Amino acid sequence: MTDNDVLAAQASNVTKEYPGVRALAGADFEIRAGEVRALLGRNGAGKSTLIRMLSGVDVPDSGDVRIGGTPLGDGGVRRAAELGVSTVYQELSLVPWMTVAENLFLGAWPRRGGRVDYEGMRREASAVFAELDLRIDPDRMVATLSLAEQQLVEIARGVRGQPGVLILDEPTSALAVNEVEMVLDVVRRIAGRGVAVVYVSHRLDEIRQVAHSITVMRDGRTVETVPARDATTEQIVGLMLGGETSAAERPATRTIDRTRTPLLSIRDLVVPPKIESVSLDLHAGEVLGIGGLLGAGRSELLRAIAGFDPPHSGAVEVEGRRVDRPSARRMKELGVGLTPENRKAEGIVPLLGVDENMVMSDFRAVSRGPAVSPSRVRAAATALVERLSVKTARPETPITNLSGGNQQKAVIGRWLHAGSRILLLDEPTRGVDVEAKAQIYRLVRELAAAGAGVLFVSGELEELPLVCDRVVALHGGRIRAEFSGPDITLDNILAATMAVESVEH
Amino acid sequence: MTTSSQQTQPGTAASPSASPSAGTARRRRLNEIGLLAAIVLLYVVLGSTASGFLSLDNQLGMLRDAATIGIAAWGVTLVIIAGEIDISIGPAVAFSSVLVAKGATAWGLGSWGGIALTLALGLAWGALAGWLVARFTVPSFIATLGLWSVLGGLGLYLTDALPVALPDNGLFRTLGGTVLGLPTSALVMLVLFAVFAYVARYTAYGRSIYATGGNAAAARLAGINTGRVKIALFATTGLLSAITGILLAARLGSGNGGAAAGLEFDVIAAVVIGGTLLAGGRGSLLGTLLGVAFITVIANGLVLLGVDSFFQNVVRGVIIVGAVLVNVAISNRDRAVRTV
Amino acid sequence: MTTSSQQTQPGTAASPSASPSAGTARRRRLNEIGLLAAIVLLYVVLGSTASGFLSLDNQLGMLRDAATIGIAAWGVTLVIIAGEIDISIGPAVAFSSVLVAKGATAWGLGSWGGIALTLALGLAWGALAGWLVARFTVPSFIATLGLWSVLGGLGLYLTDALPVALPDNGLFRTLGGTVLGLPTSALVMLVLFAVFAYVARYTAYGRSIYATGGNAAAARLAGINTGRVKIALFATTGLLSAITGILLAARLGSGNGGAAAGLEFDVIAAVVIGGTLLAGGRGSLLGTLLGVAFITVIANGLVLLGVDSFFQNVVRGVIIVGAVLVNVAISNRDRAVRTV
Amino acid sequence: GCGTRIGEGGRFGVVYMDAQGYYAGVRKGMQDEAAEAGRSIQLLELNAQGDASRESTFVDTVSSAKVDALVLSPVSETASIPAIRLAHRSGVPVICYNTCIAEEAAQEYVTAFILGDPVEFGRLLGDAAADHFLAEGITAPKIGVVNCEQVEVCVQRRLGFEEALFAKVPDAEIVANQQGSTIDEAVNVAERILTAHPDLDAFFGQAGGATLGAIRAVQARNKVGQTVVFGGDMSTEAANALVDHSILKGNVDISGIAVGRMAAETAQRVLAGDEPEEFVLPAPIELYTTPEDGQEWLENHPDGLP
Ligand SMILES: Nc1ncnc2c1ncn2[C@@H]1O[C@H](COP(=O)(O)OP(=O)(O)OP(=O)(O)O)[C@@H](O)[C@H]1O
Ligand SMILES: Nc1ncnc2c1ncn2[C@@H]1O[C@H](COP(=O)(O)OP(=O)(O)OP(=O)(O)O)[C@@H](O)[C@H]1O
Ligand SMILES: [Mg+2]
Ligand SMILES: [Mg+2]
Repeated sequence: MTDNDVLAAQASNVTKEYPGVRALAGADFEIRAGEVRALLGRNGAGKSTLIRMLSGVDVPDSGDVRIGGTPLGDGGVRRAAELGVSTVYQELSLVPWMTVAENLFLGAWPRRGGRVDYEGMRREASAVFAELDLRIDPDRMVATLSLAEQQLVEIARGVRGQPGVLILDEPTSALAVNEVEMVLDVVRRIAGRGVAVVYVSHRLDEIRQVAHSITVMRDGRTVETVPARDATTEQIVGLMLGGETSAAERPATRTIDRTRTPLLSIRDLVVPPKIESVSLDLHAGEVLGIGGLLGAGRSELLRAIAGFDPPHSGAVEVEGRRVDRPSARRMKELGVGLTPENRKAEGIVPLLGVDENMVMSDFRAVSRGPAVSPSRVRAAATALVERLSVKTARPETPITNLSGGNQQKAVIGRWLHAGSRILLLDEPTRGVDVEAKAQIYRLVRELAAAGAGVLFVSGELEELPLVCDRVVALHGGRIRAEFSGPDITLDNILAATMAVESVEH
Repeated sequence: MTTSSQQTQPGTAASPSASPSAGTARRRRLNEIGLLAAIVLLYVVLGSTASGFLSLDNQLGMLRDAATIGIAAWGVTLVIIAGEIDISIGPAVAFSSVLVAKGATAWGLGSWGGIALTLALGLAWGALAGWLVARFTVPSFIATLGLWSVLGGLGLYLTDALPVALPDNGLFRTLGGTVLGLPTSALVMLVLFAVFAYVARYTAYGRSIYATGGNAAAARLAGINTGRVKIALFATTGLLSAITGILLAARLGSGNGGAAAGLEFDVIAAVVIGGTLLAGGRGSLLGTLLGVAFITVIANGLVLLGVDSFFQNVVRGVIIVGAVLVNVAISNRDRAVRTV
Repeated sequence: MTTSSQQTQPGTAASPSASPSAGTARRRRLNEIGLLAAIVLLYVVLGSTASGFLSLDNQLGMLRDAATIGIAAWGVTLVIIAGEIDISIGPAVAFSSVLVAKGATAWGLGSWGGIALTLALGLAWGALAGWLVARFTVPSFIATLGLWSVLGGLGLYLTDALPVALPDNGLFRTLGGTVLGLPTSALVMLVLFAVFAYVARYTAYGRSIYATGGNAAAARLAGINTGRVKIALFATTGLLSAITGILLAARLGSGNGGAAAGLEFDVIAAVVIGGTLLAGGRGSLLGTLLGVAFITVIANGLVLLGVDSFFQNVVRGVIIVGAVLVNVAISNRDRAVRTV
Repeated sequence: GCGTRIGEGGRFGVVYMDAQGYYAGVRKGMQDEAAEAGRSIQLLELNAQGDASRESTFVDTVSSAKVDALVLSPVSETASIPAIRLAHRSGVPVICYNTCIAEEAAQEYVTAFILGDPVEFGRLLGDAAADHFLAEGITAPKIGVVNCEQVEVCVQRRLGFEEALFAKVPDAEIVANQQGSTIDEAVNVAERILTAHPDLDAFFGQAGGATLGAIRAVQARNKVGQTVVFGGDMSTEAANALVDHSILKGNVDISGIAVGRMAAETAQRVLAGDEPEEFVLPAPIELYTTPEDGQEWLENHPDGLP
């Protein structure tokens, strides 16, 4: 165990440039053993880049990285690991067709007599899980785990090697409240053992729960480090934005005409295995939040409504007319648009420009006769970029050059282009920074005000009150409760999604 | 407001100052310009060293050779852009040449009937392969390997490896000969090039192909029927193979089950040399056109220089890998996408 | 506490009740059991319809035939598991047979010298291809297509397509003959199978291959040198091609630049029929062993049943696609990951 | 009946060297002969497509299945020896046609060799070509060869051709010799030869594909009347060209059907214990030069099998 006065990890005046982007511009960072340090900053502030430097994935252009006093040099991941750095990266990095145990020891499989020792590996894996109080069968294929379980396996892997520095890059962005609790618990325990923990997250309240201090990054620099306990939201957001504030506020309550035929009506929809029976109405001008634990089946519900997973039974009605066999194509024609929860894997088309990414939902609208007209594409894209305030140099810039929040706006723009009036937004703010989140809330409210109906799904239940007119809680495949107006509080939603008994009668 | 925050945001969107899309386009053009330069260089070198290279006859002959690769290459370009592959071209062309000859003679359909039958069947087996790929997620390498084996076997089986004579009439003479002094097959190639370049660039279908190859899941969620796109793509290459087979039969005066052996590799090489990503999502027909020209000129030059016909394969292998290396180098420099 | 929260947690961790890992293993075994059943069925059918099929000689002959596909297939299985492909096997085998013959005779290295030279060069060109793939991200299809063309051309060029006689000595007679009543090549195949099965399952290198194919980025972050893994893999298939070439030369008494044409497709077909995912990350050597057996038995049966040799290609194409269809169906049912 | 397995009524293993129509004639000859002899013989066939390893696999299989005879056109003089030795040692009588293995080994393992002598083949054609040039008054003809010299017989065909030609027309010159064994290859090669030598007087096509390819190239390049073709292997197309007589002036053929008949007959004699005394059984070599020859061939071969 390291002495409390020794710096567990240190980066001084580190710079890093990627083609066309200055990701780090002289960042300084220090962390001591036993400390939990949160790293905060907007999308693209350089958090992940700094972490890549600390864990040896990339070498800085200039500056110095030391682990436990020893310079890392260009020793790479292996050297960093030897020095006791263990990292859980932002993107899931498990091998799907290997067992949990093998993933836990990826690249460092225990050997006996020269051969991989599966028995020992299984034993050690069980021990690690037992210690973290996790119940995951080490023999399961990772591909059969839920996203949350996969994330927990990754964290277990990070903890396994008795690291001196544990780095967690947004470990909770895919997790629901109770699982977040498990992660925070693990972090506290690890820190208690004297491990230095670097914790990246966009969720302020969980940072307050677990971190000792917060380092804010902006434009590739570390701006300031403040004690976590005293930091106010305004202060932190101010540091992140460099002066301006744009914290999201509770929207003004609007009256929604519920006497008219709803835009979308779901009756007794059954989508095995998760959705047992769901009915709901979505009116024009309404933002309807769907609360639920991770794995409650909200994504499945949205996909079924959009026609991607055919429901087992039940009815879908659009503006009062029943849709007999909802196919993806039919639902799109009826004005339903779904933005997926996994933006990178299912949302954007990386090699294409922002313009193409938006107009791909409807080429006819930008065609002249049979031909797609470049000038119309440009016009349509420019209009959307303006309407959504997508921050991009030009409409034809490759979408991968945009920050996560702006990519998300472009994906939403895709459905505005198609003229969709019923928007199904699945985790539209996942992995998006505070400011971009506020912009997305505002955008959603504006779209609703313009007559659209929005189903809004988020794992961060605390954002539902900020954007929804009404919230239903999904649990056990059914809608268990409904809240509107001032009743939309985190406590209420949480209670409905977790403590089943209290709601059911 | 967003406007103000836009000014403050640094790295991501605003700063890659020299507009990145312009950069991409420039780099992509770099690849095409490089290829063009290489072709010009080949012309200069071969023109001064290989006797007869610059003669009109030889130039027209090269155009005709190019057609054999090119027509199928237009379709395969789109297939590869969509993230798939088609290795069935050679046997499909040979089998088509047999079909048209048999149809026009032994099966008594007449010349037009034989042609129609061949085109229809080409479309059909292509669509079948596409259906296996789209509906059952059979890897396209395997689906078209199956076609490769089946069509190659059928072409020889139906004919006992004997050439099947075509009727000697004006239609086939025209198809195998020239129109306005240009080889008919070259004309067909150029017309189809225009059609495919237009389709790829200016139709919803063409744009859907790029989206499908770039990210199939996203394309599907955006309402693009990627399954139908794939079926259409493979049906198209089936049709193009049939066209190539008909033109080849007309040129040879007979259908031959063993013809066009290894053509699939030339076609894929031309497409990839032309800068189309084997992983899908990116590529252009202009690039493929240059790739076809490059391969044709080299093949022609090697023969005229009297290079041993076996050694030509060695040269060709080195050139394919070399050209792709250059492409990879160019497009790697261009990539801002992260790897981790 | 975590314990309590875990109890309240519904779907994710606890509920997929009938342990899915058991399910996966069972399904994977299903594929292998299916293949085994198919082979047994073939034996019953052919044993009762094709005279001579069950004779000891024929069984030993099949073992020897299997070796030609099998030895290379072990290496290609690992290459495909790592997410790459190698289509150079056929020409590489032919060229190796030429090398060993030339080395042992014309180049005066003696029999052992010729063998050593061939093995060393096989390793070298494989490593070269692997280096292009690992270092320059040339797609492996292209890198090995280049090898295919270069080695195929060289083999014929060096020999003018004429066979190069091997010295007629005990060493080559043994290699081309039998040891303890079993064909030597079959023995080599079986020994190598044991080695490869062990390496794949029980060595860090073997597990690194699965990790590389399953998620290359993750493997790299875990400190696995995926570049080195790939170079080693292609070097291995180069070596295995060389071994196959030497055994083939010993069997034919000469090196032949045109031998083993199309072998690469048989090898890939065997691997894929054996259940290895063409997309990488998943597969087993046992599956490949069964795939090799399946293909060999069918080829043998078709001959003994007197099926036209061209038509055999048709049958084979249908069977490859059919087998892969079944595999895809089995593993799709099993997949928890959605494809959208 | 149900009880008998396929092939129990007697069977031959047959190897065709590559994918040429000639071998379809051989098969027909064998089947005709067997049918006339009142036997239903099953043929286990392989088209080796020029690949010695494929041939070896097949010969192993049929040897261990103990076919009644192996009738083959070996892919190679040397590379085919081990397979044939195995067949011989397995007690399967081996009969070569068209090609065979090296002399010494052949004497040991092969019962009979049905051969249309390739040198003679070339000589006949060279002679016909020489006569043509002399009749046309061309004393120094330029000749392009489209070859199939990846097989050894083709080399011998050229040697015979040159021998006969130079004997009568000493100033003749072979200006190009390139490989083009399949018709599509051959057209390309022939066209390129015409590009390099626009004043070419004649093509010598060493086999069927080469000959037809050369004819098409002359047509495509509008050299009809200037460049003529002498070639090998009859087919419906070649016969038609001969009838037309504007390009193809002479064609030499060893009838596949005749060879097949001889092979089947020899095999049955061997099985009956009546081994032929001569090792080499000469197959008839036919020279066709006139339109009438072509017409006659067409009438005798309505199904086009040579
Ligand atoms: N490998 C790379 N190639 C090119 N640009 C990169 C690469 N990695 C990061 N960048 C760029 O560097 C900048 C900083 O990115 P980084 O991932 O560190 O941000 P972050 O603070 O982690 O953001 P987020 O909150 O979205 O995870 C961004 O503009 C990003 O696009
Ligand atoms: N084994 C897996 N492999 C890949 N992705 C998975 C896997 N399991 C879950 N996911 C992804 O993670 C998401 C969340 O997982 P889960 O199935 O638990 O939630 P869900 O049913 O979508 O519920 P909700 O949307 O309410 O969180 C899924 O929608 C899916 O996209
Ligand atoms: Mg990050
Ligand atoms: Mg979800």
